[in-house]
Amino acid sequence: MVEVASFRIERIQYLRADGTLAAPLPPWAEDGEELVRLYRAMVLTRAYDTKAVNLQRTGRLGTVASSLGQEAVAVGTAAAMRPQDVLLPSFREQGAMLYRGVRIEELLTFWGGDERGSNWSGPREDFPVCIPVGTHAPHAAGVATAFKLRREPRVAVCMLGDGATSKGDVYEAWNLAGVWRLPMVTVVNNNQWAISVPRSAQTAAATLAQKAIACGMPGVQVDGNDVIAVREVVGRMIERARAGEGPAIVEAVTYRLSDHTTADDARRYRDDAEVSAHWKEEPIARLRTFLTARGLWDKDKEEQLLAWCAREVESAVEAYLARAPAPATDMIDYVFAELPAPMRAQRAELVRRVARRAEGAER
Amino acid sequence: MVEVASFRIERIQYLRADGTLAAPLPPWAEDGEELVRLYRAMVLTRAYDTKAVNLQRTGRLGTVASSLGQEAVAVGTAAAMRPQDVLLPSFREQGAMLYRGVRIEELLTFWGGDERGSNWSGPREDFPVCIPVGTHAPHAAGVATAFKLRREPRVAVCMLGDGATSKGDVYEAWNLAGVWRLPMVTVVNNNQWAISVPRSAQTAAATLAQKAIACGMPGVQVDGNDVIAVREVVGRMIERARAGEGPAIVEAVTYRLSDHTTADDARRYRDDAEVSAHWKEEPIARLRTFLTARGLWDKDKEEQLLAWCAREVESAVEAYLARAPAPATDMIDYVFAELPAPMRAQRAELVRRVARRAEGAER
Amino acid sequence: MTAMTLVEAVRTALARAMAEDPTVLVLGEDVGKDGGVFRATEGLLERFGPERVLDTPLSEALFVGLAVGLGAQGFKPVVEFQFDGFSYPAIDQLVNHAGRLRARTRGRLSCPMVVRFPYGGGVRAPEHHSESPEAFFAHIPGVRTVIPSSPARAYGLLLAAIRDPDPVVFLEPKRIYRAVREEVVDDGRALPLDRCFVLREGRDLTLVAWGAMIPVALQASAELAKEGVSVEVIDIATLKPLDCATLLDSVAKTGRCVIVHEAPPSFGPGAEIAAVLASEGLFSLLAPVLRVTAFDVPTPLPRLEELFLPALADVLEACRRAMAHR
Amino acid sequence: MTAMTLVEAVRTALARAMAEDPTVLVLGEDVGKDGGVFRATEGLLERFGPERVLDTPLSEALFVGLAVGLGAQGFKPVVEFQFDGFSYPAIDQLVNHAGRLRARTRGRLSCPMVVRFPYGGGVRAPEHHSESPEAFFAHIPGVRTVIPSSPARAYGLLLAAIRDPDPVVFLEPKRIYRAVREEVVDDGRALPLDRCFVLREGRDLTLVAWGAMIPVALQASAELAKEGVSVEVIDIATLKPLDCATLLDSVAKTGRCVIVHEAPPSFGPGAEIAAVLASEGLFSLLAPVLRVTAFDVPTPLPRLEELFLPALADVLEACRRAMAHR
Ligand SMILES: Cc1ncc(C[n+]2csc(CCOP(=O)(O)OP(=O)(O)O)c2C)c(N)n1
Ligand SMILES: Cc1ncc(C[n+]2csc(CCOP(=O)(O)OP(=O)(O)O)c2C)c(N)n1
Ligand SMILES: [Mg+2]
Ligand SMILES: [Mg+2]
Repeated sequence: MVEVASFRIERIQYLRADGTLAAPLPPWAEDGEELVRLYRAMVLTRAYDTKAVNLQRTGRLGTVASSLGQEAVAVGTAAAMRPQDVLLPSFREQGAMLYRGVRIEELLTFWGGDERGSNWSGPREDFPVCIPVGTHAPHAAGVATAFKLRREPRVAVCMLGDGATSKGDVYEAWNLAGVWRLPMVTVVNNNQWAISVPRSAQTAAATLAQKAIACGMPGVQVDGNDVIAVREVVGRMIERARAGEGPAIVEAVTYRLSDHTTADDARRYRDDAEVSAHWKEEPIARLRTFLTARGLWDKDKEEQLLAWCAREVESAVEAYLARAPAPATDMIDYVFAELPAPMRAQRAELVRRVARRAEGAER
Repeated sequence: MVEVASFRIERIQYLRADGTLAAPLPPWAEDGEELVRLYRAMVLTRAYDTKAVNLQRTGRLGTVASSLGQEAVAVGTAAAMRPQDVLLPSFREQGAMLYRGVRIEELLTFWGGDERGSNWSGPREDFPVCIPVGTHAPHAAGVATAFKLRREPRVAVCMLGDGATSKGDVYEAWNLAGVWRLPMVTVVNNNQWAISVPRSAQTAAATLAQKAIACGMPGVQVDGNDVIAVREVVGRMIERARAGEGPAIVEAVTYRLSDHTTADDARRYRDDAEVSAHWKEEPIARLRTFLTARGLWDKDKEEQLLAWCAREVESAVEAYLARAPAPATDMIDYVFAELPAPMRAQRAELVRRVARRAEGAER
Repeated sequence: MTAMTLVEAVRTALARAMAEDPTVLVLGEDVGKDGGVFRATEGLLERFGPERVLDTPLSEALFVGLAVGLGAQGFKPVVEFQFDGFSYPAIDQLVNHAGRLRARTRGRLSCPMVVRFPYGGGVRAPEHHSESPEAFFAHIPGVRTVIPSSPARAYGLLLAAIRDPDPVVFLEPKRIYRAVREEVVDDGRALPLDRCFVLREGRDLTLVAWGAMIPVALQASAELAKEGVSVEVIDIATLKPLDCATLLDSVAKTGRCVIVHEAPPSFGPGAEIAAVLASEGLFSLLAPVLRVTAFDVPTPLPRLEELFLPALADVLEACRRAMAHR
Repeated sequence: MTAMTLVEAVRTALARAMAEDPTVLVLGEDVGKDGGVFRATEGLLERFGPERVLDTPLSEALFVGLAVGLGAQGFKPVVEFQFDGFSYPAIDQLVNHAGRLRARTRGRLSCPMVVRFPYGGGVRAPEHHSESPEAFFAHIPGVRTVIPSSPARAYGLLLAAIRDPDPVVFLEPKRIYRAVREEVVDDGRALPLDRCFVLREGRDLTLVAWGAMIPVALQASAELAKEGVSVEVIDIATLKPLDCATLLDSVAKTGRCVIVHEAPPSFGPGAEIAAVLASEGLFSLLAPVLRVTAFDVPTPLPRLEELFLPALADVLEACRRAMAHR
């Protein structure tokens, strides 16, 4: 009996739930402005989420997945990326998308049921929201392969949930990333629930970070409610990948304070008490306490920020609601680079269908 | 930074390549008869494989995958199982199938292109050969779930290759087995090649056993050319699973001495020198040396065994070749429990097709 | 006798099947405490316990294979895929294993199972939640594809599917999950598989549909009746194997056929029906066989979805066009 | 100008495409040193190196997704699936991502790629190595399905597929990989996609086929010529989007159509062709549109495979049956 391999998984935290430090700050975090930037991004994300849920409830938006309580994962990850990196988000990473320059109006357009929302002006190479769980991990591997083949110092950053770690295609992508040493970092946003399925029913693995061991790459756990830890550890892994040292998995442990989506009622399957307990750990209050203690934040600033967020969101909502609908033919015209000749008849039929329905509506 | 989990992977060997002991034998292996039984099974497997390759070369059998050099994995695994357990083999585990009571004639019938070969008289609940790599791992999880739900002390044993460990469905099955604590043991037959892709290009994981860590179950590596180690470790994991302690992965490290299949020419992608080197480690000579040293085996016995194997194989070949073809309508009649009414017309067309072709052949 | 919605009928059939046969299991994502995202399995966990109603990890590629193993061991797994758009990983196992285990072992092993999922558009859902993939499933040998279009047929067909000794893919039209209530007697009476249902007899035109397009077809037939056109409405119900006899009989009488479905047209489910008519019913046809369908494009997001899906006006137009041939 | 087999033509086209466009990559299992199990990629590793010819782990569920990422980044991945029977995991990514990335982002991102694999029966291969799954792929919106039937068409169509800015599934009829040699000029000239090829003109009957059924169709047309029947043979080539115009023109002339394919009939590829005729060509039809196909059962092992697959005698019988209608 010989030991042929051994492994350890670490967990990293800087900011405790009470806003005190658990470890000396990483150098970049000594810059107060940087921390404030993270704080503002988290607050804006929450303002957006709150509004989006509201718009859905009042029938002006489709189903949306709030990231309430998980803002640190999204914002910390995006802040760790460079503009030339590519983000491949799931459906709950609006915080990261906003941070990277997708506009609120564009997010609303997408979740309002209009593809034009994914044709954003911001990070043009970033991937659109991926709704089938984990199916974007292979895309991230492909993007990372492209970077590697072109010898570009860029990293593909894939964000997915605890539930997604059970998916075979995610595993296949990770395994490829490992063996090809791809510049691909996966942030597992472990919010402890996959709709009604708790983390404990998702896998017997003690941590999700250790899934990396199966693929021969490092896996690290961070406190996902500690934006400093997320930014630091994801950043370390991204820079490592950029330097050609291969992929990594970062498990960010957080908690989904909201329902799964606006179509869900989480009280069916989890206790309010559990949720309340987790409110004590949420990332925004924690950072605010810390910033305030450091003299970097105060009530005035908070009020100004909230007012600014409200304006940002409101004006985006207005723009979203005011936008004229896309022509129906867009559904055909963007499928192929050029309309294949055999599809011309269908396009003509669509045009007739539009007219027919309009007629029907008139009568 | 806190360590939240740690893991180690061990490798187990009893019999060194030179036939000497690396560790004290497990109690069951003190029984000379048991060891001889394993030896005989390995030799029979090799005789079968040799014949099958031959039959293919002479046009009397379809493509086959020899298990030359890997007999210890198959035989050791089957010997560790109880009759009531269920085997889910890949396409290279004839050694295990034979050990469990599938007849040579039945194997030939299957590989000769006739489904009747999988309707064997032996272990009726065992699964047929699975050709799409790894797709039987989910079946094994299903069989194991059935055992668990019925509280039967039975184990599903899935055998697959190093290449199969890259498949997402295999991972999904393992992850489920972990979290449901299923009585499912997977033997990874790591013969170091997946057709032309070497183990090193399959995954960056240092061992295949450590893939178990991702799924929260034990993973162990054994010398797969040491039938004692295979029988012992797989047996331990099977009994552990039987006792309700959950699944495990055993990585048996062996070497594919043959071409991938009769349709392959391995010299295109690997050195003869590598193959020759591995001939020194193959499982049969190793055990023979050990048995001879213990006074359990001699030249006479060897000759008798080879003669017996030849007779067994020959008479099976005769029976196989003599078997009358199945009626063409079998291809329709066994698809559903009862022929659906809308398929009657197709069945009639098949009957006409048979007649038409016969006519054509006559002319 | 209770007035039920379609999803309630599904739930009632599941409960009935589980009560009468202890080997019936329900598996899938969120089928337990949550009762399924559409509540099709609501109450089953409480009633039958966690060994009959099993929440799986998020692993669709696993589901059918898991059911193959369970089926081979004498269970009858009923697996729920959460939405149509997540059902595609099922195809590999359905083609390569579920549909052939019996044939492959010449009857030694078999794997009864039901793979059910909500399908179709019209509920303004996010991407991937509004697809009609029935043609993919209907092309798989050894597997039945069944689609109910009313609470009573959901009840009777699902019972039949669960009792059937072979794999059945059961697609539930989510758009009409709660559209109407219908009296359904929970008496354990199954409806026959492999048979189409003539919902309304007619002389002039055969209107063929299934799932959520049935209410549209019925409405069309009512409208056309006002114009003096007598429409026979056929609910396909079992898409595969297809009950050609009923279709051919109908078209032999009417001479005209319009097929309505939500899936894209090319190599879609309606093609088979038209093909059967073109070969075995050709000389009855007085008019072209018309398909009223979606387009050969990915299901658009909700803003354009309505124009992607066929609606009453389109069905009427096609029927009138067919009737123009005398 | 060299006499090439079909698989050599595939290889030649791959090499040409790689030489002319540095973004073209070849990926798959055993495509490197081994040159692919059918040697379609032989020599490419040596010529273009390991950064253009990449052996992947054994992970089919990954392949198309990997290509989506590569395609979005400006590469043109050509992914080889080893056999038809292992191609099903491609469907999820093709439907949910490859076929809609361009539409989903309104043109911001796209993912050109070719997914190629050997398909079809008749080579007495083991289980899962003899399937004709083209109908599954042809139903996927946003994705082309192309099937060559000769060395020259393999060369020209594969070049076209690789140059095309959108995803193409390219099925190669393995049965005729090495059946004949044909002069192929390696001049980089592509053939048009989205067009059927009229291989032989005729007046009495349109015989439609693709892939390995083309030689059978041509043989049938020769046989029938002896009986005084003039057969027009159409090679579908691009199955989706289907060139209905060519088909309709032909049937407008001949009035009869027989479709031959190796896939099972129900909801199979031939159905779409028949459906197009039943709607847009009905009044040209003098005879039922007949399909000569496999059966709705899993591909049997080699011993019974010959009777599963359509052969000359069956095609002749169907053509004669069609000709009986005057
Ligand atoms: C492949 C697939 N299966 C099922 C679903 C339905 N679904 C949407 S989100 C979700 C749970 C996802 O859990 P997790 O990965 O933890 O992400 P979270 O929602 O918690 O952010 C499920 C099952 C889906 N979108 N995709
Ligand atoms: C899903 C799938 N993909 C590809 C193949 C073709 N193929 C047959 S065996 C094989 C390699 C398998 O390697 P491994 O799992 O190591 O098993 P081994 O052949 O070495 O026993 C491949 C790629 C297949 N049978 N199934
Ligand atoms: Mg989650
Ligand atoms: Mg191997």
